[in-house]
Amino acid sequence: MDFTDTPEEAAYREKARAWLIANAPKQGLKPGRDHDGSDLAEARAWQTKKAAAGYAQITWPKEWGGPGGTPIQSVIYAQEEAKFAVNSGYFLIGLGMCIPTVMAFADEETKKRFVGPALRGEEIWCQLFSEPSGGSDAAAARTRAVRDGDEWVINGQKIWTSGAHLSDYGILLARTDIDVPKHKGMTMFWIDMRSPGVEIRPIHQMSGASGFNEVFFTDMRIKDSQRLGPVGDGWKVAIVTLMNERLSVGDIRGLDPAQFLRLAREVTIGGESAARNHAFREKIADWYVQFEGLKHTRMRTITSLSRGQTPGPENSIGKVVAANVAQEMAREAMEMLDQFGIINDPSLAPLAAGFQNQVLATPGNRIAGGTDEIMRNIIAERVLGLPGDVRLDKDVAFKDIPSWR
Amino acid sequence: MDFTDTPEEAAYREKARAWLIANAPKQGLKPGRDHDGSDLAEARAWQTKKAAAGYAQITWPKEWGGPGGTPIQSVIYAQEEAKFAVNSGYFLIGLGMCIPTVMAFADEETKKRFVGPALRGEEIWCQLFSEPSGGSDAAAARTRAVRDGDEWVINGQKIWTSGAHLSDYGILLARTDIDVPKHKGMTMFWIDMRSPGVEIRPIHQMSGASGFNEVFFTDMRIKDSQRLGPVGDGWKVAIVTLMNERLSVGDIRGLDPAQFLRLAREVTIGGESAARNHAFREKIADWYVQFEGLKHTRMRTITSLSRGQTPGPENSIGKVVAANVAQEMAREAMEMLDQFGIINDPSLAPLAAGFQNQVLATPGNRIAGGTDEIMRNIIAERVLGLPGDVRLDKDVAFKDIPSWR
Amino acid sequence: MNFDFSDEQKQLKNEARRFLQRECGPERVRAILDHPEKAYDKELWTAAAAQGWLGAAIPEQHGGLGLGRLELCALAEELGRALAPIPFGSTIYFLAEAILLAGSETQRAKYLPKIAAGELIGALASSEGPGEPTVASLQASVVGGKLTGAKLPVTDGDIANLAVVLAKENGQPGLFLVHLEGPGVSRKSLQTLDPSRDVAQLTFAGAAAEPLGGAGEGFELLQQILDRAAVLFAFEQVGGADRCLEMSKDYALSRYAFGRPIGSYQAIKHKLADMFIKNELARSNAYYGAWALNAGAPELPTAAAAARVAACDAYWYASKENIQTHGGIGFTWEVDCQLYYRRCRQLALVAGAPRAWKERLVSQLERRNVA
Amino acid sequence: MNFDFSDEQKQLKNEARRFLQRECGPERVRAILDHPEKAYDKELWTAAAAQGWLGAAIPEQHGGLGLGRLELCALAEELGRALAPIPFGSTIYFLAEAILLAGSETQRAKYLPKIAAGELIGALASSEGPGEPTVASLQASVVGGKLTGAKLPVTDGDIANLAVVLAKENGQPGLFLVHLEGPGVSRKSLQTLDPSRDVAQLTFAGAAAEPLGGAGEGFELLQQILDRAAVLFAFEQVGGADRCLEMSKDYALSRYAFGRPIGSYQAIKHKLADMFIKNELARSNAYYGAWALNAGAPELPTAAAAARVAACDAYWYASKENIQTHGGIGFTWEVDCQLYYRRCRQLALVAGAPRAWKERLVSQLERRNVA
Repeated sequence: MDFTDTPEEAAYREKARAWLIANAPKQGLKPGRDHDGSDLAEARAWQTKKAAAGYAQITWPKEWGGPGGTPIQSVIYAQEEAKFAVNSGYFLIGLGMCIPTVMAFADEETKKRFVGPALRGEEIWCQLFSEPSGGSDAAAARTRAVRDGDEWVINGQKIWTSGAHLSDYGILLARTDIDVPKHKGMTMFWIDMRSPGVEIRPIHQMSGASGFNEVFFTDMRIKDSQRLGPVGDGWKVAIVTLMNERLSVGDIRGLDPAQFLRLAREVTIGGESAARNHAFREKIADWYVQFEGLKHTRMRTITSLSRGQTPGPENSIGKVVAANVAQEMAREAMEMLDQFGIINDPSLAPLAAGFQNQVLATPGNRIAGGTDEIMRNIIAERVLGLPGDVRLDKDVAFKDIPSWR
Repeated sequence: MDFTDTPEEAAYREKARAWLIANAPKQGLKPGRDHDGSDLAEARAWQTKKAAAGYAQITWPKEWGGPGGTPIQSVIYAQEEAKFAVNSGYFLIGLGMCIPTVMAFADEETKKRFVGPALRGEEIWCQLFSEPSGGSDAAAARTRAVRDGDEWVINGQKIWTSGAHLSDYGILLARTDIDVPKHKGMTMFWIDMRSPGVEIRPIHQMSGASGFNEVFFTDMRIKDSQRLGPVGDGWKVAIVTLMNERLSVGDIRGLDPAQFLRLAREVTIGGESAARNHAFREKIADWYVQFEGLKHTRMRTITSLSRGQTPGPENSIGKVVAANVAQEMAREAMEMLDQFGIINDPSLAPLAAGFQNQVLATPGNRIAGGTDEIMRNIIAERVLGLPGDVRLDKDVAFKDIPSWR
Repeated sequence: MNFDFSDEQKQLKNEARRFLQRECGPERVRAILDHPEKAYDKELWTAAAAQGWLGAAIPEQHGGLGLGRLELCALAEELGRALAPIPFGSTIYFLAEAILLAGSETQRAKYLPKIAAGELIGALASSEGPGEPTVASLQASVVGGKLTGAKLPVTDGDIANLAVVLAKENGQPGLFLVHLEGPGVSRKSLQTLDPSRDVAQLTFAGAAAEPLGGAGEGFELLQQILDRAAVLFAFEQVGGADRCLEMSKDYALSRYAFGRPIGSYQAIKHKLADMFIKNELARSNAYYGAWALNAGAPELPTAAAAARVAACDAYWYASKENIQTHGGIGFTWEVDCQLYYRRCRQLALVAGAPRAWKERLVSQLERRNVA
Repeated sequence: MNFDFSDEQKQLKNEARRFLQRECGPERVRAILDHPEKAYDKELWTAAAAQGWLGAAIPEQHGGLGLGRLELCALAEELGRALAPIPFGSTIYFLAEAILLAGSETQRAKYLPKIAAGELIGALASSEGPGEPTVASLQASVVGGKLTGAKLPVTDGDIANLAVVLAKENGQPGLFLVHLEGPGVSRKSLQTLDPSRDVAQLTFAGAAAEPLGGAGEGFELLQQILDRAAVLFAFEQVGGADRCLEMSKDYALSRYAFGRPIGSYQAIKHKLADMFIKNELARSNAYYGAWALNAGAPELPTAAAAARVAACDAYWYASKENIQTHGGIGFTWEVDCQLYYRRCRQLALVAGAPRAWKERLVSQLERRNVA
């Protein structure tokens, strides 16, 4: 057990740092970037540079344009890059989920066509799984794909498609048979987001952000060669995609307990610094321990990866813990300020209203990418081996499953 | 809305108080009585006295030996009695649940035989519903009652029977038909706990107490006239019993937040009184608000009762809240004392080790009389009208329902 | 003993609910939320005055209906449930209560009839920045009847005519009534987490200030006003929290996942049961506060603190878990969950953060323990 | 970077688990719990010495195996999992660590071999009553090499041969080694919430005391010993908490209600998921603490505090919800749930309550922030 770099790791870190200093833009991007597209050109340029230097998708083999590095190198680079004001967020879904799915299920020609441009940030991908009537139930897709000769005709609607408005391509889970049980009647395709028959509408979130979209399909026609995997095997393909999601080790976003402590030192309660108040101090300790626990849990996962083991869904704990702690911490920070806490003008509120914005953003963090409840189900079923819920929709033809009252 | 007595209520309170001063024993019983039977003789004498003076079962009509009083009078008397060291606990289950069931389903002769002696504390009753394989599922009773002419032969086992070792009679839920679905094959009886074929074994609890029992039946024979309600209607009768349980408005037992505050004033942390520590102060406030909320919720229930309305299962919130707060409060109190908190010798530990004992007792409070989980189910289903759980045991013959892996 | 509203009070409440269902749907709240230039719903404010709500607890001799505080509590619950975007709390719980508590006979006669008629909007200006104001931190000061200083945030500060201001005079903290339309007053709108309610910064540069209550009593009177307001706001919070539970329940019954309603899953059932538990605890504490407020009982400080702490906790849980129960759709701008989440934050801070009330509650318990 | 035990360490751990499954089943724990006259399991203690566990982290020159602290952490997890009723923590985490930290070469040479051989049982005597000892509250004192005062509670105080005692000398707090079998020492067993472990009051009336470490360094050294012990106890706690989760899972899979396993209900599934979450957070914090301890890193005070806070929280949740998952049967004397619940309480207090560690953790963060 060693939380410090080996000599080889230290050397890699030094090399990466030197490269970043030489190449990362000097001017910082705005903090709390919300992937609104305003910095897309810079982000693309940065991704191209990274790919050329062998710092994009560090664990990918040389064959696919990566440097064939180790998971630990990937972590080291990420730690160092985080100190610079660059944004790689636009490419996460494409490189972390869509392209690995393409790599696993497309023909050689298709792979050759798409892997490179995605790696270099030239093309952005999105993942079209969720639907309005589905919610936590991704297998409830109702978007229909009907075969017409060598083509498929797509009609339906997707929702919560992150980055659809900026994407060039997407992978689409569609229903190709409604007379078999739900998990058996789906097929996966890749699509061109600029095809006729695709309409993208941004979703206005309560936090003000709008990175998610609704995507409508009206008689969109695609070739059968765009199919990923056999007809009817869409759910199996989707599981591969979602497994890749779980492997991508994300960072905790938002303010941390140390920043709460910093705020407390600036606020006076009853003539005394809020940082002296033991009620806050106990909470800071509780939150810190949870954040640290998550950080070290991710490190344990990376150790597994670097030993060639497949990490389990243990990583599911990250989102549940981080989102809930972030929400409670933000509420406490607001309330520490007393009446003043309601102000979210960044020029007036401490930390540029960071905690106030976090109050508004965290309800979404507890939902997007799997609700708290679904994450606990996953832990209970896949980690602990407890039985699945009683399913009334398993052996029924899809068309006979009730969806709304 | 008025939280003070009306003139009539004040007069009743005055009368009750005067009677209590004149009649309640001068010597206090030991605190934290655990119904171990050691004070049973005194308790019986007290119950007899109460019944004669019209202070037992105050809302019962004169016909059944009560004074025909109001629910509010009942509360007033209970408030005043609580200031004296008397114990009415032995008779709660009999008078609150069993006798009302007898009143509702037995013939006139049986009612006449049992109501008076129970009221006067001469006879104690217990309720024989739970079984080892049943747990939260009271309708899973496996104890068999097989008809033999004008008699029934009982074989099986009950568990968690509160006070069985001190009881003269009991009401017994038994399975009379295993070929119909579980809710339809049961029948209710009253039984003499001293019949041949009844064996009672106390259950040793982790807290050291043993007020619960296992009760074994081996070829116990009872008369068909001991049947309460029709054959096969046992579950309907049981629901009446359990409804009466819900109506009996219980008090929160154990130490309260004010006592925690008192303890904090005696303990010094880092040179300062623990009572000055804001972490404790916030928690005390949180607990106090919950205890007060429960107290006033009970008062709202009593107001409903006194207006002739049937209070709903809202009272189910009481046990969940009180047991969980009591457990956390006890843990905090232990930890306030630092290393010393582990000592539970009543001559050394503050408040006669009250909080340490509460750490040991509260896990039971969260289970007995319905687990936290069952209480939340009850609230969700009966108060909020949410759907019941998916039931795999509803339309299946009882004998075909799996019970253990 | 009687722990419920009377039939007449319930009838008033039911009428208010029906009225607000008609006149104050979510679209009316959104009309303020989505338009920063609109500070409140004027039409609804006029209607509330016409209903007699503004004068409900104002004595008949001063143009009110002379009902009790219980009636005001009943109305508050409905206003909270409907998220009414009007300066009701600022005007009634703060200004009217301050005048009833500390005003001279002249001040009562001068201001109360106007309040009852809907001609006067009030505000409470105590805060001057992050954290609670204290004797040591208080900067606003009155010299020769003229007020100087800045107050922020002031709820309804953009639209109020008359503010209760905490300021020092001769080094002594006092309360003052200040006409905000007079000279020496400037206002600046502030951006907050709940744009369906108005908040401003008030800057005073020699504004005329008339004393309200005795010199040096500023913090004591302020606390008494907050005690009263805490109970009334608690009813608004209970009303909002109950509406969140209803929304969650309705959604959980109609939304299906994996072939059955999400309300049939224990994760959702128990979440809603916990909402119910917290709401009931908040309601019961609020009732006790209402009694203490109405009866002028010495238990008011404790009862008000308990009512506020329980109400803040319940509304927070209900409004955030209401979003969670709705899933992704609950997080969109178009769905009403956000309106309650925002208002929950506004109500938790407008009369001081719950943290401060917990401290006050325990102080009261200590006093009682000693006595 | 490497955030896991090595294969050799895992092998040691697996062997320890198999050994303890054989030699330390619940019946061995109950043999102590049910018999107040028995303070510990002597046979197991001898066996632990024979396995080399007592000397695992003691240098070879002093009769130990000279392994690192990581090996000790691996053993601690298994001992905690098995609820081993032996004075391992008192002897190894407290006494041996104290001597390794502050002992002179003579003291090391004199005591460490005996500890490794299982000939010496240790104890830490710092507490003198409710609350944490402070410079101001400390009463025990040493004059002319003789100790006077009372210490309670002292874990393993009935059976220890050598205690590390916090006392004042010339008004300066220091640590002292005191032979408990010498004159001037009396012991009295104390009744505690976890009778499977021994606790006593020690009264000293002129007992011989030899200084351990420098004069005036008592509290500083005590805190360093506690930092080390906190990490090791955290592994015992993680071991116990994980066993609780396993018990709950096994029961939830085999127990049926309403025709299906209780583990198929979300109320139970999510409870067990929460146990898993807390246990993983505790384990990850403990690993970081183990690294800091083993590497002698300056992060140890923060890492130890985080490990202890997370471990106390996880074990409390796991041990209480394990009872809850079992329902009524889990609350009986015969079922083993209670053993973990009691031990959870013992471990949460033996090295100081988590509350104090939270304070220490935040103090460390403040120091880091300033630096």
